[in-house]
Amino acid sequence: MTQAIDTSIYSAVTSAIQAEAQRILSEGQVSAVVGYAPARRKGSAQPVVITEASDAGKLIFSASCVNNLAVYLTKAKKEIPKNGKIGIVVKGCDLKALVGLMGETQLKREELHIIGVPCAGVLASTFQPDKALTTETIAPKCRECDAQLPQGCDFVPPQQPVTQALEKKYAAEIARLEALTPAERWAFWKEQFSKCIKCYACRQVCPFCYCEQCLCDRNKPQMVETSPRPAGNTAWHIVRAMHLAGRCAGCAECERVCPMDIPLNLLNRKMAKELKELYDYEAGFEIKEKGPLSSYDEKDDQSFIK
Amino acid sequence: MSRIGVFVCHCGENISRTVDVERVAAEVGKLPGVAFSTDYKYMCSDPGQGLIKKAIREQRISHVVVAACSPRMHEKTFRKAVEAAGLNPFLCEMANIREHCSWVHEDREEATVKAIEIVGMMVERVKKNRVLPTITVPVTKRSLVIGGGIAGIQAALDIADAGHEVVLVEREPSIGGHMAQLSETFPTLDCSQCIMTPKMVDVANHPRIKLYTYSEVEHVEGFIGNFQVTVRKKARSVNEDKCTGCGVCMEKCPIRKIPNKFDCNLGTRPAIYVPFPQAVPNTPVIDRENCTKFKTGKCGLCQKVCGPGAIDYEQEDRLIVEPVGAIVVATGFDLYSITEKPKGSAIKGYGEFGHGKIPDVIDGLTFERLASASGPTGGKILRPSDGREPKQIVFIQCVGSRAREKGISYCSKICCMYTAKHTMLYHHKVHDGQAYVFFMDARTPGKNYDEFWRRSIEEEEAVYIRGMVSRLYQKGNKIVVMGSDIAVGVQVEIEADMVVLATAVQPRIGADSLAQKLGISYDKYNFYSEAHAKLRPVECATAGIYLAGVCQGPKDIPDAVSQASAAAAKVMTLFAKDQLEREPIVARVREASCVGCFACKKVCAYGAVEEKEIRDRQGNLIKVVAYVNPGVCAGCGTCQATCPSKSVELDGYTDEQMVAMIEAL
Amino acid sequence: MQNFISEQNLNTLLDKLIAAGKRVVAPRLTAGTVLYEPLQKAEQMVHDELPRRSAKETFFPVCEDIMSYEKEGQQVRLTDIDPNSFPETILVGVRPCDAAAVPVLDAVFSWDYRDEFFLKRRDKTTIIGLACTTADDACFCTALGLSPADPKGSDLFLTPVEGGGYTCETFTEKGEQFIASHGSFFSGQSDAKTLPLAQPQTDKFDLKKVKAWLDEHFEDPAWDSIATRCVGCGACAFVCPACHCFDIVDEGTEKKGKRRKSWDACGFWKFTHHASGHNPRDQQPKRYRNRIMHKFKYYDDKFGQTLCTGCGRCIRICPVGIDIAAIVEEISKK
Amino acid sequence: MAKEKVYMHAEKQKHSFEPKIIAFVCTWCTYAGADLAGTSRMQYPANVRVLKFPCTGRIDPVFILKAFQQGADGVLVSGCHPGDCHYIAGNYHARRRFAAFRKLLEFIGVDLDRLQFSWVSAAEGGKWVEVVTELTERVRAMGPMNEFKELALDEQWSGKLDSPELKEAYNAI
Repeated sequence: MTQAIDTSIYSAVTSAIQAEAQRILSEGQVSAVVGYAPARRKGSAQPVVITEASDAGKLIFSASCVNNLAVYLTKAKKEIPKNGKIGIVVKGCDLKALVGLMGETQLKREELHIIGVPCAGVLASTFQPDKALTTETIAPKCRECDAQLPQGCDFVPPQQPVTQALEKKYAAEIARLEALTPAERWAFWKEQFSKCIKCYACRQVCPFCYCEQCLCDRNKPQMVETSPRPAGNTAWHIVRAMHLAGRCAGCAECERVCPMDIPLNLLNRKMAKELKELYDYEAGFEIKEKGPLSSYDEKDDQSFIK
Repeated sequence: MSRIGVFVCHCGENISRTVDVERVAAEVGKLPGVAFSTDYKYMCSDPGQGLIKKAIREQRISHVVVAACSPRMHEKTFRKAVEAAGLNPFLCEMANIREHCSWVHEDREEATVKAIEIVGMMVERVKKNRVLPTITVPVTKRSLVIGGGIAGIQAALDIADAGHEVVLVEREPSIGGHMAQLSETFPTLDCSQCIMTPKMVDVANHPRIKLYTYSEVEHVEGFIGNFQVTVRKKARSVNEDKCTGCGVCMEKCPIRKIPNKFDCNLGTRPAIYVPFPQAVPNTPVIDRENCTKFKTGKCGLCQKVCGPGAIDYEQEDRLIVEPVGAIVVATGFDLYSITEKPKGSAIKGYGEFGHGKIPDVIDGLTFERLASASGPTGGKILRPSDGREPKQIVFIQCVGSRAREKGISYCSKICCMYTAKHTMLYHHKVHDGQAYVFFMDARTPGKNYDEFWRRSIEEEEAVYIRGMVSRLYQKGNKIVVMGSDIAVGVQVEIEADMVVLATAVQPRIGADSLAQKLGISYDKYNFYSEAHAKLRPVECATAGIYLAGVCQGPKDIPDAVSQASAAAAKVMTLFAKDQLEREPIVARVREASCVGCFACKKVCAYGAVEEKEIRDRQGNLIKVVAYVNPGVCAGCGTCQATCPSKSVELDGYTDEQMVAMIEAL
Repeated sequence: MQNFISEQNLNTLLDKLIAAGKRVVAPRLTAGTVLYEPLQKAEQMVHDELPRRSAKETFFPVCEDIMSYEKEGQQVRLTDIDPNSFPETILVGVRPCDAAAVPVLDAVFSWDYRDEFFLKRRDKTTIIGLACTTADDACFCTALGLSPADPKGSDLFLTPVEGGGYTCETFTEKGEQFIASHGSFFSGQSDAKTLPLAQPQTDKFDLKKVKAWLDEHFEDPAWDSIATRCVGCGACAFVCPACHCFDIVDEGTEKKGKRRKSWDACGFWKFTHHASGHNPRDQQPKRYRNRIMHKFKYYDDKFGQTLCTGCGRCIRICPVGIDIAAIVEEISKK
Repeated sequence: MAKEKVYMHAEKQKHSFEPKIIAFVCTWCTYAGADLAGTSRMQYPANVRVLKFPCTGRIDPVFILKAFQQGADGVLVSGCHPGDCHYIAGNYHARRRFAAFRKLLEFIGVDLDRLQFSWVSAAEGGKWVEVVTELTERVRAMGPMNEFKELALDEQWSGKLDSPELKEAYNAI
């Protein structure tokens, strides 16, 4: 049964974000604030970079503030002026990505002013941004969120999100696929990957795809076929999932932005699940110097090795 | 366009018996890029190699594939041949059609088809091979030796005698280490000081040894052949250039009751002191913690009595940078103290033996000081508590060692022998005394070692009891030792006057932090790890750093000296050439696409990856990228497989080469 | 006058065409997403949803082979693709915004170089348009002078009527021929009223004014504020009915492989990346500027048309909410 | 005993399908182990093609993917036993990497019976023979790995060609 999700705190959160942005910009603590602003379509929001305190009133937080803004701070995005400290508005899931980027020496904590958002959830898709947030329209990642209140930020509005336990869709879907035969799983992914048109939206929004030259854009040697055909598409998504294994923080932006509705986050969640089981690793709010695939333990499982 | 030459070997009949070599040569000759292909009876023979050289010259061959045995057998042979003909040796590859084909298959057709495919793979690979110039690294022919015990002294003397400068750094005010504390040494019972002090003097007088005592290694940068070592020379408060070592300052110092660490706190020393009379250098140091001048600002007596005016209260620590090409680590050991648990130690104490509580329960090193002619008792075995001669003495072996449940599972190796020695020294000095030894096993491999041990029982009348001591307590003037004799199966109780514990040998406290400065690895006990337990026992995995003595694992004096000389030999091998040459199979970073995530650095076991700043012409920092030091890189390629953007490539095993092989299938 | 077809007749006709070996392409559900794809059965056709990708791939495939090569010894064997082998296709249920883009594509693919791959496929395709009954606030065809009932680009155009079925108009010889060959499925005039059509809200843009501003403002701070947020994916170009840039790559091994032509997008960093390493469009706003310039200025300069039909797809799918309608409206007000 | 006999005196059997097996091995342990199998004249199926790497740490998961795409029916990755790595820890890193990668492939629908990992030391010629023989026989029984091959021929609908000649030319590739 569809139930509404309580997002009543978002207007108070919006005011708090505006006040904080106004303060840090006017006090000269930061050179810019990356946040969300409303756009033309009803209920819509889009990423915005403000550099003037007088623009702080443009910032909002709503259920259509889906983007993980961490992507704007990575090397792959050179457009944001990175002079001095930058303010950024993050949900708990986005903050995990920031933390991951710090562990990979892409960001320095002292160069950020992090405005954390108490979050009750956001929309799964913004094709229709004016939809109300309900148990139907909420993003699947929010159904299994453990980070409604970001920790370790410079500022978090005091509001407490009202949350309710929802069925974990990724876990259920992973379990469903795991129960299939390899041939059935292959058929499932083949159909999904065949839709892919290699628009690379998944890569471009991913905070961890910060490589200035993607391995898959290489042609000497060509590790992955670039043309949008089933073979190259499959290779691309396998390689991407592997590169994100142990790094992905679970913002699920890849899946949200996929114009072909490929359930990409399933791959990332599956890998996260395996790495949790194998090496007790999970993305979180604590900066870790080494990820599970850049470290080892002499006693690691090797039951699969003859 | 490459002009590849393929040379198929019959290996007598080893290959041609199962593989149709003529057909292999003919089929491979049709592959795109192959300009010449032939077969020959013995390709590795002189005429065979001549065939290759001739083809390179006459057929303008640009790349070579030799289809023969395993590259582990003859890769070097053929690469040399190719080089002799003017090609870069790394443009030659071997296709293994013997070990991996003709010898393991019987069906001629199958084996021939497989051989053609194997050669085809190598043809595609060699097309992508690049000219790799030999890597040369300049070598600074000076060495650093850390630790002035017998191992460090030996290594320093050997290297210096070979004509190279040595910087010897010792933490204590004098070199000598533990060996200087010993009385007599097994298995010959020669006086330790008699054989040690001349070597110490040699060090002091050696024109090529620069000695820093009362100094520590602060910081190490660089790599094999090119280290920059920062040494902290602690303030001695005595000007070494002016001091003549007359000793008047020590005589006049009013503070006299400071326990002497060199004598295991059995004797005392003044606040300005040399640790022992034969110290090298014979320059005192002021113990600022105990000196009245430093504590209250008054006194200053030593300065007043010092003729040459060497006393300098204002002296400060100095940091000195020494460029060196190699480092020998010889930091030695500490005895596991069962009274004072070292900070952070995972080892559980042995409270039951009363060490630290019962004054006449002492460790082996303390016994050495008691037995030493230069010790606090002048060589008489006397009880620390009342100065009486002990008539019944109990030695307990394996205290700490080989006790997994207490945290140390290794054998300390020297205790069996020194305990045997102690029983002898005791017997020599206390003729009417009786020595008992509780032991688990006697481990006496070594030249004249077992004979020595037997002598302690057979001639020197020590009573060996196989079993453990369960309890020990003070009863009036005596120490009651209760244990079991498992050989006979009875409980034993001895009323002893003194108990000597053979406590475990362990690495110096702080060995781990030095290892981190050096970038070398260490085990869970903090013993430094050698590069290979059997075949590279004196080298660290980090190139240019070598190990000597107990810092690598428990050993006795001859072993420590042997390892020190071996380490010195390794250093001399390194110094034999002006340039360090190495196989150019090393990783290289493509700075243009490196995003500086340093995943490579995280997985590099050799510390070969450094951070490099890229700046524009105005000097503004553009980005920080990885840099692989070719002098340090071992060429495993783990970095490349880890790099998300494939911005680091292992020469000789590039993605292009490996993918070309896969695509040839 | 045969200008009506019932829903049932349409389905029967399509099934008959499919059975006859014709390729019938229409909106249908594929792995959870509505796309223009070949039907196996007429009933698969989805009538009330704008497909996620446009209909352009019928003539301009996502990826197609244009040649294959094989090396044998020192010889190389090349095999060309024969454009005559392209299948005859009925593209049905095409939205006006998708159909209107077809003449726009025709212009560029037959201009200085006649692209046989596009033109042959185009030639072999009959386009049956379908009027829209729904629209959302991303739709803006009306702002560009088109409408939910605009037959531009269609050979045949269907408009749904009350009580089911469609009125049908022909606009080309191909359309007339189609009715002539399948006359039995069509009937005479019905008096049924057409269903209420969709009414996108946006007012008509003053495209002259937009172009005039673009003519003068290649360099302008506005580009930064418009597109700093752009993350540089190709989603907008790939769902666009009018974008037509493509890349040609050789894929395969040393021994054999293919030359392939596939969609490309000006949003990609790689799009203008030179072999030297230099990139004239080194920042994302410059790349996005090209998208707007191409659509509302360059294409107009060359072909007198706008390279946008207002389908709103790029607005809906943009990961960072870039709204081309809002941008053009803003420019028109400058 | 019986097992060894099979390897040493393998009766020549003709099979309708001979799988293509690609082995990625490290040079110090497994390559040397395979050499030892040769010098000991052990016999094993001729299906395996060996690619030598300095260390298992160098083996990129993409190579495994590439091998399947290039038509491998089975893939073997083999290196030094834990603790024996010539490069200290390359095999430890590889172990984690492949533990993760095989889970990913399994999730995508690759039958893991086609992907074998092993530690074969320079002294284990016999183990090399055992590993290669077992994998070859298992994969032979499974039949060809068609998934990637079919995928390589698959096209988006709009790029598909129907002419029989072209199809034939295509299938040949």
